[in-house]
Amino acid sequence: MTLIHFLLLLFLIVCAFFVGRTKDLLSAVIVFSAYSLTMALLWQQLASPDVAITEAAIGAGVTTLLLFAAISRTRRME
Amino acid sequence: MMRTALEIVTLVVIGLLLVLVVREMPPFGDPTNPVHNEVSEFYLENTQDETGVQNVVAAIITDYRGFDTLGELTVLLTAIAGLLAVLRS
Amino acid sequence: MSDIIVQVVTRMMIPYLQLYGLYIILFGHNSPGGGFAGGTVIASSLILYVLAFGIDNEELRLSGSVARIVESCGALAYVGIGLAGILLGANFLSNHSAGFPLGIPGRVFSGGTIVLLTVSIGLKVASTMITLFTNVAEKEGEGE
Amino acid sequence: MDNLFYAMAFVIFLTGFWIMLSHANLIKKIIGMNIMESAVFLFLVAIGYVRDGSAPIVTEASSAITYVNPLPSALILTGIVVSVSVTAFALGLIVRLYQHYGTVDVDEITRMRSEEQ
Amino acid sequence: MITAHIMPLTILLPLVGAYIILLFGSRHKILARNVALATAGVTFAMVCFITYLVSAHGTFVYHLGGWAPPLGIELMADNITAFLLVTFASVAFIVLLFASDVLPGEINPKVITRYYALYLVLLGSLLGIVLSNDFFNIYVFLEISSIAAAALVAVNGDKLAMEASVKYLIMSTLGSGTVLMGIAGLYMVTGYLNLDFIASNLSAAYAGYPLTVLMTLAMLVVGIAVKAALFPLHVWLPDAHGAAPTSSSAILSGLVVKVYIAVLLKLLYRVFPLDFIAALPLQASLLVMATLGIFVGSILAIRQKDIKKMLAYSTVAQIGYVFLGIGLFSEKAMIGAVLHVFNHAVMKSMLFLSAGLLIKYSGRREIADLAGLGRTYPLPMIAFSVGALSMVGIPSFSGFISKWYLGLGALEANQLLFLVVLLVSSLLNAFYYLPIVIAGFFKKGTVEVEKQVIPVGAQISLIFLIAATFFFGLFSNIPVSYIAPTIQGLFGMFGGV
Repeated sequence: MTLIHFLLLLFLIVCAFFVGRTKDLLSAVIVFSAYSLTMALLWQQLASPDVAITEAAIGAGVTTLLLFAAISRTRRME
Repeated sequence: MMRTALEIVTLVVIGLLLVLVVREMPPFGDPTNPVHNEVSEFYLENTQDETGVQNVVAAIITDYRGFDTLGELTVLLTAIAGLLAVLRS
Repeated sequence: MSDIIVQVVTRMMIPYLQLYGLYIILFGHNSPGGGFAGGTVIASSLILYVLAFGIDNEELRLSGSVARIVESCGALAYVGIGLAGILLGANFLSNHSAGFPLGIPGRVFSGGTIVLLTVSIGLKVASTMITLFTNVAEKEGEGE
Repeated sequence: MDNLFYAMAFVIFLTGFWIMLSHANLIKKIIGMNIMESAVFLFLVAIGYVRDGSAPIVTEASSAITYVNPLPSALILTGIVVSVSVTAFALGLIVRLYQHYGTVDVDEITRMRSEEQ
Repeated sequence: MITAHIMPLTILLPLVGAYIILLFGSRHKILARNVALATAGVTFAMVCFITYLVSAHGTFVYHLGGWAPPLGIELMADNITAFLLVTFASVAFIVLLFASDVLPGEINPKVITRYYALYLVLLGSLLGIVLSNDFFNIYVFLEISSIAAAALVAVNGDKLAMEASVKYLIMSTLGSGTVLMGIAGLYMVTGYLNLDFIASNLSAAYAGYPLTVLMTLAMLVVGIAVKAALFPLHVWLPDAHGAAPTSSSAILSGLVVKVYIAVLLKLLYRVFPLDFIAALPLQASLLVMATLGIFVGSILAIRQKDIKKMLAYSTVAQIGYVFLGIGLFSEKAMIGAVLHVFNHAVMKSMLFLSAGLLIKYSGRREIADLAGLGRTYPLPMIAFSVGALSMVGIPSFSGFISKWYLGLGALEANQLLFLVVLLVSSLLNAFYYLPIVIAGFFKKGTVEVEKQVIPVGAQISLIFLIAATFFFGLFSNIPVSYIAPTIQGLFGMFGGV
């Protein structure tokens, strides 16, 4: 486990906590998107490029878009 | 307030238990771990000869474990059918 | 939702996005990628189009049935390729043991059924993702 | 202390679990679910990792290079797609619930339902 | 050719049927209905053929893609598997027969084709879970089954049903996330995903990583218990099963909950060595939870006014019986548990279907309003009564047999306390089932009901279920002699407990 792994993991944990604490769903989704991209980076660091590409496209792309769409049709604040 | 405290206590207890577990897990990144057994070696050594592709992960998802992928396509199809059924009703 | 700059840029970007998605699908067996990632990239190019030009577009009303047929056909093609293994005398989803030619590793058309399966996955995933998005985002739950 | 990696993956898993259980907002629950599942996937990738290993793309037949274990990657590809399907279906349901109740909060929905009865 | 490839084809057939239905879209209702009935029927026939093959040639396996186990996915059928397969395919077919006649009046016509497709996908995934011998493959099918089941609950767009469905989906995703973590742990310490290979490497792994193995076992059991609604993790079940359309309730209560028990059976009896589990507090906690589930489920069922909610709470109690049978770890109790999976599937689907018919024709969901309906609608009320008597455990009904074996198992394991549990819970069952039966036939109705014609398909399916209850109550030696050798083998392998 190298320093970059540690930093990325730390960022992931911070993102996850922020999602848990914030009242604003929109910012939660944006942070979740950052979380997914960081996850993709981490997987790239762990030598799994296939998973990284898929996570970047599906986790950071489609899931975020779906969440945005759902929030735009419901309410923004918790 | 009571509930939050209870949740935090539960999570911390689970977390402490997990710390114990994690301490004895196979070391991270060690090439002698149980997972790096003959199965992964077989995949890495024989994929080119047996399936004719270079990306071993692609060979696993579409050939060695192709049935999982069929299940996965079914998951997508189910999600769509369920979503449309719910939204159109 | 009808910003002219967004529309022009989108129109310029979509072909490249789709090309990239196709690349990921077709070279998925020799480099990182594969049907899921490629299909999603293609879908996201179409989602971009939807976002830039609005969802009430008449063309998208039509695409519902097309997406439905592509989805089912993607899954049916996957099963069909699997059944071809049985018909050729091997087990379900067999590749080399059913006698499919493997080709030279590294080429686009290598790996027997793997390319076909990847393409069918890609088609299926692309159509599914676009349908999921348009349905979650659509303002009125009507149409068909 | 190399296993700190696993420990941190578990921390993310528990955070997702906590978000899912403690928040009444359904969309928040769904985000928590995604965080939890990706923590599981992170754990799986970490299992398959080998120090200084390279990506499992075999271009030549020499066994001099160490590769990471390809099997967890293949499993996770499946898992990611499963999790996005569940997310999409759940969001569709939530949107419909909002049309009926005007809220996506489980507690409020329960209260409204008990008032109706 | 069919014989060799029967196992993958059995799983594929319902899935392909669903793909075809979705391909044609929501306008072709008749086509969808016919395709669904034909696929479910043929699936049932193929499952019967598998049962025959297993009894003739013993356990057999299939390697998908031609890759032998540690590399590829393996399907496996032994006697218990075949018995569970018959359970799932037959009940699913009968419920579908019922649904094909009753659905058009019950749910929105726009979604009927999708309902059939989801139903078939659910059937395929159930068969896949039972047949698969690969842990990750089981996980994939588990996810398919939970999405399809949640969709079947919410399909009508009814707001109560949708709320229940969201809760169900979230709980079951929580469960499957935990299960996946457990699978990852097992993979981590053994290096395999195939059940047999995990089993043979587990004792070595336990020597090296005892805590990890324990954590894995705990995660798997908790995850499965959430999905199988073991007390106290059952909170999602009554809402979901009570609010769903009739045929969905029948299949969810009858089959979907059971399939997770099938996974638990595989886990506890095939993967983890029996002496290993016997050394853990797992057995005691399973028994305690099962007992509490039986009592709490029954008591809550007594308090319900809504008939479907009552049946749903009764499912919580009945799941307790099956867990009791698994937790006793004795041969007879195990036979009782497996039999109860089948008997409860038949009884509960019959109860839900007949209750659904009564609700449909009387327009009332309250238990009190069902009085006197036996005179206007004899067949549904008779079916309900047969199911109720079988639930209570009257001899000559099939429910008696499984309780009998559970009781014998309790004796065999020297746990006489659980005999008392069985007796008291039967009394509790009688307490909430029998008044409905008596009121249904002998009391004067509170609401005036016009007599309507019950569709033929619905009648046929109810008659089949009634016949099955009597048949397996009177000729119980047929299923017992089919599954007993395998169970004896399981216990013999580990030298008994």
